[in-house]
Amino acid sequence: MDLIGYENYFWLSTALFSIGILGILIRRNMIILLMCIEIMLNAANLMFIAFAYKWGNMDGHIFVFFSMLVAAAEAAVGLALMVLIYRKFKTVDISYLDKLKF
Amino acid sequence: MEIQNIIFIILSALTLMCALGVVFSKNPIHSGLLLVLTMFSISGHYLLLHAQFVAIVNIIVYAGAVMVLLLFVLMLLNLNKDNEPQKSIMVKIIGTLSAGGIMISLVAVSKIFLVQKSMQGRPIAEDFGYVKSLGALLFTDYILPFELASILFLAAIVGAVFLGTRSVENK
Amino acid sequence: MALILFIPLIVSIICFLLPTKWVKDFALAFSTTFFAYIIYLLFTDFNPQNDFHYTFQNLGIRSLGAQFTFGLDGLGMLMVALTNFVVMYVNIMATKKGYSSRFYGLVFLMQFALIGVFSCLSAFFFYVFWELALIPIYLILLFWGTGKNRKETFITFFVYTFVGSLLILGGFIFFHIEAKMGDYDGFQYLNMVTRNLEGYNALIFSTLMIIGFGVKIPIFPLHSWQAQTYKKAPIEGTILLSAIMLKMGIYGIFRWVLPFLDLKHTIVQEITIILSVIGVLYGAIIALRRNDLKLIAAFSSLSHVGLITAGLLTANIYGMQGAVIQMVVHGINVLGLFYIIDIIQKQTGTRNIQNLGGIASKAPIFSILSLIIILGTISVPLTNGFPGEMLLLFSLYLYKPVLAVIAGLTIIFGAAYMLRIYQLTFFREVSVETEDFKEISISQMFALGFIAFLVIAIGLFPQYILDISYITCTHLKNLLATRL
Amino acid sequence: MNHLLVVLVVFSPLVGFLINGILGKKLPEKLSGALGTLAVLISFVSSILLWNHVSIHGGFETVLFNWLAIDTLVLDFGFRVDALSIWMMLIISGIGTLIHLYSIGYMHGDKGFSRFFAYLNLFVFSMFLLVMGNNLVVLFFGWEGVGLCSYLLIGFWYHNVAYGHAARKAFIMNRIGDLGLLLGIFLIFKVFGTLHLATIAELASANLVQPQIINWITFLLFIGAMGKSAQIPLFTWLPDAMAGPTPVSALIHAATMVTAGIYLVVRNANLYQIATLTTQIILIIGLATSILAALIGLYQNDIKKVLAYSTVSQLGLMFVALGVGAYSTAMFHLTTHAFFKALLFLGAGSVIHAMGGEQNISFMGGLKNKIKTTHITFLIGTLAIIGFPLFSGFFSKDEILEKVFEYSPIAWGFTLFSAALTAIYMLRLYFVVFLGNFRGSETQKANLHESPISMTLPLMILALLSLFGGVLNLPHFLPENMSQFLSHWIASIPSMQFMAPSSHEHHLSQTIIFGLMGLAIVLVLVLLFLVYRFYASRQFNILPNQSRFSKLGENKFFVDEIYNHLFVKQIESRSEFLYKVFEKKAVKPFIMLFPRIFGQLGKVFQRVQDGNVENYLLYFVLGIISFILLILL
Repeated sequence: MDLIGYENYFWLSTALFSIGILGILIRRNMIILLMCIEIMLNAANLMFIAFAYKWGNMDGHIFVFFSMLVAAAEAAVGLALMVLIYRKFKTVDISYLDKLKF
Repeated sequence: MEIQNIIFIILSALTLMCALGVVFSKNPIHSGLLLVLTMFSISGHYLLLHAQFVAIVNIIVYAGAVMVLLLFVLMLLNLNKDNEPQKSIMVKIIGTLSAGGIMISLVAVSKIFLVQKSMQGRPIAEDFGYVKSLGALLFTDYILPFELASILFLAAIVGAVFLGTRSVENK
Repeated sequence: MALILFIPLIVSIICFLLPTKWVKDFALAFSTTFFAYIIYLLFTDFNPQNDFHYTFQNLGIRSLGAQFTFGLDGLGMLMVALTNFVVMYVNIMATKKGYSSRFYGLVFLMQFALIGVFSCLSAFFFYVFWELALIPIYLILLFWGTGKNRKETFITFFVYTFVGSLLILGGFIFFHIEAKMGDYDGFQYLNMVTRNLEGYNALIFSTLMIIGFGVKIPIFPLHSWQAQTYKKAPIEGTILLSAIMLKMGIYGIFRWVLPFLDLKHTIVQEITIILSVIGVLYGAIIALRRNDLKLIAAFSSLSHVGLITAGLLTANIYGMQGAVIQMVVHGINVLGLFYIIDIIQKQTGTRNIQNLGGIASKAPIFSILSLIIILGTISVPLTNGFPGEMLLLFSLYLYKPVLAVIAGLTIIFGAAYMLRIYQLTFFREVSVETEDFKEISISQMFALGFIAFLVIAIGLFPQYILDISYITCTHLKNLLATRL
Repeated sequence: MNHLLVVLVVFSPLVGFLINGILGKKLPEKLSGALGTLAVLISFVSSILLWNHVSIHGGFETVLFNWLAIDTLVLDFGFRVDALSIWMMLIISGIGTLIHLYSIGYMHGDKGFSRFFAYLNLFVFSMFLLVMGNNLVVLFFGWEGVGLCSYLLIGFWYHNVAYGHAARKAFIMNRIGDLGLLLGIFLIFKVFGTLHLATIAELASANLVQPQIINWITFLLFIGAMGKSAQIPLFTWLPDAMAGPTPVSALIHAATMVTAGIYLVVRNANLYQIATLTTQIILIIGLATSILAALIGLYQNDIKKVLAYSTVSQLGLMFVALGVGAYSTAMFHLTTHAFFKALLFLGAGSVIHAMGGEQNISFMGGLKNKIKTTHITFLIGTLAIIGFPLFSGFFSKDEILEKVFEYSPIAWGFTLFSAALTAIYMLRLYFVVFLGNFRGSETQKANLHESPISMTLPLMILALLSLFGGVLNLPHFLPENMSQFLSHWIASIPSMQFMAPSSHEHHLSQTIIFGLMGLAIVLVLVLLFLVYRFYASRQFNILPNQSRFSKLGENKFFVDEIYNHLFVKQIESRSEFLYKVFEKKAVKPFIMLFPRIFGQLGKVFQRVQDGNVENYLLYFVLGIISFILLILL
């Protein structure tokens, strides 16, 4: 029996994704949140690769490639924002960011 | 038991443990470092799945560039265990429940939509996952998204630089 | 004929771009030409025997069944003519007030939307135009309105009509689903009339639609936006609201409610008729004692329109024809009424009839023209108000004699409040405010005289208008007869 | 040719109206008046020509154009000229011409001279529509048209607020009647499927419709007639209508417009023939009106008011005649009344003119020698109205009495009482105004003068008519070719043959008829004597009224006040209530309830939007979960 089937990778990636969500929900440090987002992205990437392997189709790789690009861009802008926020509020605690209301 | 399966189990365990560590570690620095480990183990999975190029890119981009950036920021902001904000226990419980809920629903979805259908895989080609074949795909079928991605990068660079310089001016 | 529809849009854009100096002449010249063109079409090119004219359908979202279908039948053509008439008068009235170019742009945008409403044969785009018509009028009210708390009033108006519109959209979707219209062409009027709903579905549909349209008309308990909005709106806005936007609601009932009525279950119809009749009386009684000319006009409008709605919903041929002619006539008369109010307000600076008086001796021609228009509104025979009111009352009488008696009281009350304002403003001794009242200028005489001419002409020859809408009404009557 | 004549009759006043109305003040006074008079004169001449035609060939119809046609509701703008309408046309145009002529003198120097003639011409035009319309809708055009002209003319001197009120009152009360008429028209169309008068008459004779429905129809039409002819309960506008210039009172509120109700009933006599219940109502209302108005008339001191109440009373008498089914008798009294009441009003106008605008009779007296022509003509009018033997009023009133007696002796008693009251108040008026000493101011005395010829000429013509008008319908005991001309004339309309007098089948014996006539003559003579004695002993002065009853009479039995309290005040307070309380405190809050509910809901859900990103994240995740579950389930 081959464990390296899409099924097992599905469980793995689901678990990773849930861990990412968990992190987002229980942590307040914005940088940790960013990290958790990366975990979730990676869970999705993993799924792509697993299915690409399953179907013998390399389109999935391309998608992962692009999602990495986006993640990189996001990290760059996101971190720049975070530095800015820290300078302004002197904290990275998202519960202080409650100005987003009417 | 084949060697691949053993590697899979070990890697999976490592991935999950590291990911949990990212979430639960008190010190942001530790989180960052554990995330790097997670990335490495995921790259291991990629290798198992014959995605060599992606595995390498993953290490270079994520573990290399992004994570270094993250850690750099962490250290720049001088964040450590002492001033790490904590949530109330209630929020933590709700969060855990929600995350569990997501997991259960995803599992349920997969049980219903994926597993029930018999999915006959296809054998992989000789050059599956090679840089050459990936490149051929990227520069033929996906040339437009590729170019758009470069524009996105440009925008991201401009954005990051702009944000950085504004803050200097403010001071 | 996409020309009729899209020219106002183009003109609207041009108006937005033109400098204020030139825009008013341009607007006036264009709207007069366009009105003349429509009248020319109406009497030469337009053949009332045919079903729909100037149709085209080529654009649209086919997968939604929402095709961009247009066509004008007698009813639509009359309404388009009325729209152009009203817009022309709005431009005439606006000339001396120094409005900026965006006012004219909004007016023509409104015209575009209104023509769209009156010519659209697709429920989907009907709704689009219906909503589009709301935007310019709201902006006109907001930019040029007066009075305290006006923003609140106008937001009330906006919310009211917007909720009404949503109900209409809901009604259309409900119909689409329940009547099992196909995906393709499912929102086409001509396809929709071939189906009908029955039982509760029909009741739900007609309730949704009647409330939706009823807000704009307005039918009795939904009228509370009306008086204050009329009062605080600029007079051009009031005219657009009362002379033409109100007709949108009646037209909506005509085109989108009547053909889908289930004549076996008439409870909604009955309740609406009763409410409308209550509105007739209610508006008239309130108007008896008000002193603000605009308020009186608003409540009289409530009263007149209630009669139209009630007569229309009796769904017999007299009611329909009466409603058509009364829609046109009410448009003309209410326009005339507000024009008079505008002239008085501009010259004296007040709208309170207690402070006015003696205008008849200062401006005899103005007072005679006003008298003709006022006689039209109280539907003295051989003025334009009479044939419509007679037909509507007759249709109500055939429906339920008691209702005709109650609604008929409007004949008495209408005369009472209209003659009251006529007496208090034009008769009596000259007051402080009217001491310097001057006879109206030649151009105003022309403008007002044309309305007075129409009042008499339509009263003498109502058949011309009835002929235009005859086929529409007959079709509708036959359609309803098949449902019984 | 006939078509042209009909057009000429109807539209020459309209042309007069247009010329006078549009050119207005640019015309010199003489020309304006001449034009107005000429317009009506043309109608009169054309009417005479038409009369000639009708008497030879019978009635005819002519249609101008189709006014409105929807399915079976086809309404032509058409005219019907038959014995009945030509009779009315002659009265209208004949008396109209005289009154126009009179107005030239009376309105001399008024600022609104041309406007006055324009309105008068418009009135004549509307009146022609009323009597000549071949269907009920054209009749209704005229019906409302005359109401409108009446409004304009009563409020002619618009500076006066009270006059304006009177005008409005007249119009609104008329409109109450109009509503009844309109509903009657609807019912007729519903029942008969046509509004063509001749067809209705035919169908009605066929007796196909239930009597109850006919009763309804006739009653609704009668409501219209009540409004226009000032019967109880809609009579209070007519005395107030005296605010208008006196020629208006003579033309509109005595001779023509107010008789439109009579015309309407006679025109639909075929329906009223069947409607037994309605005719009884008409009889009762006619009697009550006649007596009440006469009682009020006894105590009025305004010369025009007295005449106004007299008109109401006389109209009541005509309705009594209609109520007993004596249609041609009513038409006869209508005709003679038009003569002598127009005469009286014009005479009163001449008196007022002489007195420089004074209308109160307590300041008059002794005018006998000052204004001779007026005096003589007024005397003839008075004698005619009280039914002095051989004057026109004598014949018409006697015929009514006879017909009523035939119907019911009790009703006859009341009618006789009303006739006696008429004699009393008219004689009182005459004595107080023309006999005794002058009681006005010195300036008035100095300025007393006879009116110009344009005013006295109509007076004289009308006096002649009042004297000899009786020959139109001489009693039936005279040889057949001499008597009952009018009845025969109207009965020449095919559908109205039932009106033909038939002396052979008479229920009453000759003795009773002569007895009744003798009684009436004696009554008039006795009253003449008594009233003369009464006023002669007081130097023809008006007595200060003391008794409680006279207070009632002076205050018109408080009918106006009662109406005011019962209806006007009620509706006005409703209006205030609805606007200030109901509209603002009930309707608006009720509608505003919905926004408020949503507002409150919004406040609840606002807490959710607290701006805290972590909470947003939580909701976001919960949303995803529920969304997935929704798909799954």
